Amino acid sequence: MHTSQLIAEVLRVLAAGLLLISFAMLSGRRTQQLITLFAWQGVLLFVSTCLVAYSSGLTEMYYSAALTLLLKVIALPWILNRLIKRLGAQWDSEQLVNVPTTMLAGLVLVIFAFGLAQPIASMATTITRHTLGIALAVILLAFLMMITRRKAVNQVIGFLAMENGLFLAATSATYGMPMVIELGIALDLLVGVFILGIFFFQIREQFDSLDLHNLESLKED
Amino acid sequence: MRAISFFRQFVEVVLAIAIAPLFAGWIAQCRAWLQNRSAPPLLLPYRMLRKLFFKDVALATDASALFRATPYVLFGTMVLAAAIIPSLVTDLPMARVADSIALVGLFATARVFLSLAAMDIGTAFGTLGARREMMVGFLAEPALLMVLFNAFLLYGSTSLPSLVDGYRTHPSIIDPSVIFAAVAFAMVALAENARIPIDNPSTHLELTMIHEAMLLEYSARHLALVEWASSLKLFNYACIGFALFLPWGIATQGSDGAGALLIAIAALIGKLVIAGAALALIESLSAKLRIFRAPEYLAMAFLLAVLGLLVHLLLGA
Amino acid sequence: MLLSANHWISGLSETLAINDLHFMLVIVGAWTMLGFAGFLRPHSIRFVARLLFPAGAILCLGIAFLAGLFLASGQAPQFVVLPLGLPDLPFHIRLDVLSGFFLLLLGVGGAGISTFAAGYFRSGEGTAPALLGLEYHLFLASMAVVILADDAYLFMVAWETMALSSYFLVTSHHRIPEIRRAGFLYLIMAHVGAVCILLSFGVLQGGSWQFTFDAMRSAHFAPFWATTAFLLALLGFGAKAGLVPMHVWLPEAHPAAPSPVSAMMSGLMLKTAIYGMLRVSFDLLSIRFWQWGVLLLVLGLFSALFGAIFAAVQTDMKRLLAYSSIENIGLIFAGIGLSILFETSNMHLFAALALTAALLHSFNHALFKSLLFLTTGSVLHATKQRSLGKLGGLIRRMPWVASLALIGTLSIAGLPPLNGFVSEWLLLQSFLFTPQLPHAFLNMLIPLGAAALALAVALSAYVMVKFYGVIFLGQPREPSLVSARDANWLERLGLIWLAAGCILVGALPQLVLRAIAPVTAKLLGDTVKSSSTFWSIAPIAQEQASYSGLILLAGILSVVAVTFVCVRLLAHGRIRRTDAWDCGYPWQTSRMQDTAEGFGQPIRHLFGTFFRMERDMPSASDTAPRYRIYIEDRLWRSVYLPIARGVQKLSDAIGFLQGGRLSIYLLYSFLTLLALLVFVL
Amino acid sequence: MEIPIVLGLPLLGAALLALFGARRFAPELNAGMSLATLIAASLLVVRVIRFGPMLYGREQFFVDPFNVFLVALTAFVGFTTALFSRHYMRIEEAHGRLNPRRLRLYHSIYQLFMFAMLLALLTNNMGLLWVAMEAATLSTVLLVSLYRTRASLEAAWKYFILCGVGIAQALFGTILLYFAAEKTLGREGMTALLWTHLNAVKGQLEPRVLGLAFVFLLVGYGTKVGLAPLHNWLPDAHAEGPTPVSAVLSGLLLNVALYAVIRCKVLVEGSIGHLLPGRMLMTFGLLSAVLGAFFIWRQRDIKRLFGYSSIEHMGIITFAFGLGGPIANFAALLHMTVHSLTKSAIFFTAGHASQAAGTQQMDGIRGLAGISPTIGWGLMLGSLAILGMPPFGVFASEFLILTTAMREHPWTTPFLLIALAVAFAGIFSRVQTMVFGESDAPPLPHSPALVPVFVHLAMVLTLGVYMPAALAEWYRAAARLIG
Repeated sequence: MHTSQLIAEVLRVLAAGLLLISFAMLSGRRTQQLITLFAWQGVLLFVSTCLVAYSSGLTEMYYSAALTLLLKVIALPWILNRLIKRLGAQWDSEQLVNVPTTMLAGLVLVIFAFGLAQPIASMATTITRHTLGIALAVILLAFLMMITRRKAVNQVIGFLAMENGLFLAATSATYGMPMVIELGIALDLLVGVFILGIFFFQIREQFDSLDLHNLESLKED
Repeated sequence: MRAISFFRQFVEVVLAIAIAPLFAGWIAQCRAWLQNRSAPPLLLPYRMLRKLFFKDVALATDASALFRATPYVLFGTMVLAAAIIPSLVTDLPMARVADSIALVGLFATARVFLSLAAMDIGTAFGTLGARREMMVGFLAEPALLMVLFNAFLLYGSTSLPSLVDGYRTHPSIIDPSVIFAAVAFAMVALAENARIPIDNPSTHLELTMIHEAMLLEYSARHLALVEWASSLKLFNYACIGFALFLPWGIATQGSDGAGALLIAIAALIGKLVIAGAALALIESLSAKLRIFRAPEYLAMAFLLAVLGLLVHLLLGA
Repeated sequence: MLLSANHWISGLSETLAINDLHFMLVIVGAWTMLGFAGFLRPHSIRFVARLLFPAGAILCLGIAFLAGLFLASGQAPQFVVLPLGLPDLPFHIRLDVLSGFFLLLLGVGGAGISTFAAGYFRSGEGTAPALLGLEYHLFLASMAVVILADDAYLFMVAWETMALSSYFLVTSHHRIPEIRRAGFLYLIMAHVGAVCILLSFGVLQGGSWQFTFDAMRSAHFAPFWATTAFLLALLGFGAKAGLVPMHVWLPEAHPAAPSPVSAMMSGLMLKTAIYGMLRVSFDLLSIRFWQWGVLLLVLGLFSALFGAIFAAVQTDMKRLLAYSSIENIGLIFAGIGLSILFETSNMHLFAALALTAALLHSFNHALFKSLLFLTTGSVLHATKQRSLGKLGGLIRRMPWVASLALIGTLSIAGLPPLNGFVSEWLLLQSFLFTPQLPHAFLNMLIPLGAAALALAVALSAYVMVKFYGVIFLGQPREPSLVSARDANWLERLGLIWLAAGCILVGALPQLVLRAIAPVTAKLLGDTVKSSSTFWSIAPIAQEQASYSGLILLAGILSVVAVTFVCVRLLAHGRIRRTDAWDCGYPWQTSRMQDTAEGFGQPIRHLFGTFFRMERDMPSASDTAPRYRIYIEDRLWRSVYLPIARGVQKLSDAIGFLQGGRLSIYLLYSFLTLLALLVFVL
Repeated sequence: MEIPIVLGLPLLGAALLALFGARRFAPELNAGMSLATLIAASLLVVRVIRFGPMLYGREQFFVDPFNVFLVALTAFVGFTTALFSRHYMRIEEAHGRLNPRRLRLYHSIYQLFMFAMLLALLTNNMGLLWVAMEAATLSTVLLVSLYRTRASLEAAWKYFILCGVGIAQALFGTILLYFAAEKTLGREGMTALLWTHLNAVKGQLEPRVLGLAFVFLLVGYGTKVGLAPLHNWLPDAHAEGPTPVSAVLSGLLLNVALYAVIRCKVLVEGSIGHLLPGRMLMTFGLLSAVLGAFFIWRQRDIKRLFGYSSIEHMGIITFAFGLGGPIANFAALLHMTVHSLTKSAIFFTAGHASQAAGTQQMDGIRGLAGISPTIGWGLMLGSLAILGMPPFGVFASEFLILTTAMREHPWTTPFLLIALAVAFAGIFSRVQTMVFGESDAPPLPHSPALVPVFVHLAMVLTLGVYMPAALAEWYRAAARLIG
């Protein structure tokens, strides 16, 4: 049982890493950098999923780990990078709220998330149960990031980060969802990103910018 | 219902029709005396009527049937009113047909018809008179009703004869509310019969007159009927007053026979003489109000009457 | 003849095992059929108006006849359950004495109005004939169903259908913006009122799916809930009846509608509100607290005064009548309130007296108000004028309408021996014979109420003299009026029917009182004694008060006749036509007559506090001096505009929620999420 | 056997239309496929009526009284909308707002959308339900942005982000649900996400987890229902998308989302009791109804107006579900039906009205009754129906809801009263001026295809005065199911 202890330690570290990356994204300035961070999140997820799979001995977890690797580490970052290169949007990125405030809010959120997840985590039998709080925190942080960003691309990245959080939650709470669901989710995600791609270009050709304040004309006046 | 009561009813009505102009004449005479003018003869009203009846009617070109029917309606309603009011006797068959609320209704009918007739020709003064008449009416009528209510609350009936009977059978001590009622009634009576301070029967100064303004277009027999009707109205009011406040001498249910009737007639004439003099006195002493003041005067009467009711409920009951 | 008919009906009923109610449902169905039949030839006014409307009138007579039979025969209530409506809540229909009386009213009034309408509607006016016919007959049918309904759902359905059909009738000239506005105001008030009634039923319901009136009767409520239900019902039905302060729609909608519709709304539809109020407060909620009575009494009397005062200053003939409707509704509500007051202090006889007065007045109002609205319709058609300032002298151009309108005028003014007087007489009686009520201040209230009542009645006489005098008497105020033509024969027939009703009920009120007696007997367990003789009524006791319209009428007529004959015999009948004298003023123009504004002047002078007035006075040097005055209801500014503004403000205020910024939207959902999480934490 | 057909036909249609969507017969093909789906659905209904609830495909799919009538409704409105769009989209193309490529996209996505919704309704698997909802979102995003105008892109973008994020919350909720279920049901056989199984064991599920899960599910799916304050995407999407899309959004998608919420509520209630979820739904419902009403008051764009009206009505339905109990649930289900029928009909007429007037701004629309009686009266009757005027069915449900609310939670009735009154004033004043009055617009060159409108309204009318026994039975059974 020594190894499992070790694995649990590692998993916790990885989870902490994920949280760290989320904070980095929250404060991150450049789109390019955000995408890189997102890719790293994917990597961490992949590793932790593999470990969970190993320790729990569930083969299907390997599949979902592979799926993560394909989708979140390779495919999506690649697509996004091409996108922003094509759109020339890799540099600009600024926030609505200044960084320290965001950080502070993020901190509060993390505490809240832990408090929320504590009782549930205690019920979980999985080796990774303590990371449930972190997963929730990642989700909420991604949410916060989406709120504070003004660029369409960055919002999308936030959205994807949220998916990461969900995935983490799934693995940590319940060794992942049934395979069918995993596939469905992945498919939806992929389609979503494609649609986003299409969107970006349309938005660009309509508004010749991805700045969201162009998208504020529909309102009650 | 016995034949005798129908007979008395008949006597009463005929008497009313007969002596109403005389009453008017008497008041005119008293006024003349009080204003030390030389008085017109007492029977002048009758002569006037006779003269008018035999003149030709000069009718406005576009006078409608309503205009021509009105004098008869006026006269009819007043005669009916006279039949309801116990001026001589109390067992009146007609009193069962219409109680005193209906009596007020009859007066209202007369007023409405007169006003409509006044508007019919479409002259400036006719319409003006009609408006003022209705204005007086819509305040005087409720006041009169309230006065009557007061009596009703005392004797628990809306038919005047049974009021009188009730009073005669157990002459209660004067109820405090009666005083209010009496004052209110006097005010209403003055207003309703186009007397000073509301109106001046003997003026033809157009801008101040009410009643006369409505009669401007009437002539000959129509005028005669209208005048007769208005004198009947005055007489009726007087009799209502007697019935409500000094019902002595009126022949009540039990007492039939010629004697009672004669006493009643005598009493009535006596009361009329006094009332006429009093009326003349009031008229001579008071000045005519501006037409805008009239509503206030009437509102006062109305309030007094209502006050009487409240007083009755507070103290009486 | 009536007896034979009765036998025939009863025989038929026994053979077919059907009763009056079935016949009535057939009639309701037939109305609907008539309505749709119009679409066979949608644009032919001859087919729709001249054929279908008279048929509808005959059906009205039928339903009145059936209701009369039912009331006369004193049968037990009759039930029918239709396989329609919601599951577990089929349409319950019930005919009892209360509904019987109101159906009688509906039939009698509707017959006259439909006959008139047959002659009234011209082609090329507003809505297509077929649509008009459909709306009209649906309106009739829905009113009948409202009265017959025996469960909350059917009642509400019929109630709203009534509102809807009448709305479309009101807006049949929808190209005029004012009419659209009036219709909108009407419908929104009706809808809010309906929701209030619905909520009242929600309180009254007997439990799950228990929406039948029987279930409500048997249910028990705490005083608080009973009062809540009562107040909600008062709100709802008061809004429909035009009780102040829920009256604002009425003077807008009635004038906007075509005259037969105004007649129908004012004469009949308002009565369904009375019916509803009685049904809920007397039948379902078997009255509980004297406070309800006081509330109704005060509201009613205030409405009466309010209506009369505003009617007196109107310059539009239909608005004037609309306000007079408010007044009459006020009187009816006062009667109901008085009845509740007495009933709760265990004076059943007086309660019955007051209720009788209220019901009789409803009946009379149905007659004379419809009559007057219809005459305004004829005037409108003949002159294209609604403003009193442009009318006058029509008695010479339209003798029929004028003479029939005179009857209506006299009876609405409450003059003996017509019907208006009888109901007001009864109402005064019930005020008058108030014995000592348990509560001291109620005793004070009663005389004040009587005073207000008397004032309102006297004012209505004033109003009606203005109405009749300005429209029909005097000189025509516009040259165009000379070409005015009298009503056609169908219109006359309708008017005659209603006018005859006014005279008949005035002369022989006991005809209606007999129909009312079972109602009061059922609701209050006591009835007024209509006296032994058929010609006179003595509600309490012969020696206390009695009245005989018949003899009074005969008396007046005979005295008039005798006088006439005497004058003709003793004197002569010579007449010389000349110009009007008028104190010898040389020029008589129609502008010299008193105008409607002028006639209202004393009232404005007296009750100035009630109005918001804006005058523009002509200056002395005006070449064409015009005096204009705008009268406005204070309540409108003090109650309704603030509400509208409040809603406007709120909806402006919440605009920021939809600010267009995605981040903010995300923030909303984020905060919602957090809030809910905290909530479950 | 019907289930795969019901699901397969739209997929097939999507594929075919992806190929032939640009052809002239594409609209007919679209309508045809929808008709086929409708027929299949009605067969399914017949089967369910005969043999009662059924499971299919290793329990992955199931039909019970609750979803069967929604399936029928979805297929029906899908079909009528396809009929309507046949004509409408041709006119749009004639006006040059669309080109054949877009039409191809439109047609195939339309079928895909139908498939997604039917899948969401028919699946027994909460995870699959989530996937279907996400798919529905993605497809409608493309439909909303069909015109490629700035406004439509913006609307679609907001729709995508908001609902995407919402859906993500729902996924977390689903995960929590699975987490709770897995304890009692275990991982084997993937039964832990099957609603039927969950429903069977809902008593034993861990309350705290389910409470948490319900919050996420409610926020997630509630966003798609358009509950305030999660509603912001709804008016934009309704106003900027093509009219048929607005019709199916209001008429179907909101219903399906609400269906998902209620499915979850049933499970959660079994574990943590009625109080908490009930109160949450009631609060959301009241808030949406009132906010929706006040937003209605201030609208200028006809489709936005009715979009907000959808928010209001969804609020009322949610409130009714929150009340719970046989009557309120019955009323809520009835209201779902009549609302989707009426609202889609209204959008049809509104679309034609704005085509006739050449603008969606209500100030520009006048005297429709004069231009084209069918449009005018269709709009008038539709609005009266949606405003709860009897004898339309909306009144029936509102009657039951209000009376029940009055009986069980009297404090809520003032809010409902305000909401109804304000909405009435807001909508009717606009509709009146649009339908009545003079108009300077020329009479329509093409006669509007409004058969669907009057079919819908006729059905709503019938539901108001007469409800077929079978339908009532469904409603009752469904109401019992929801508890």
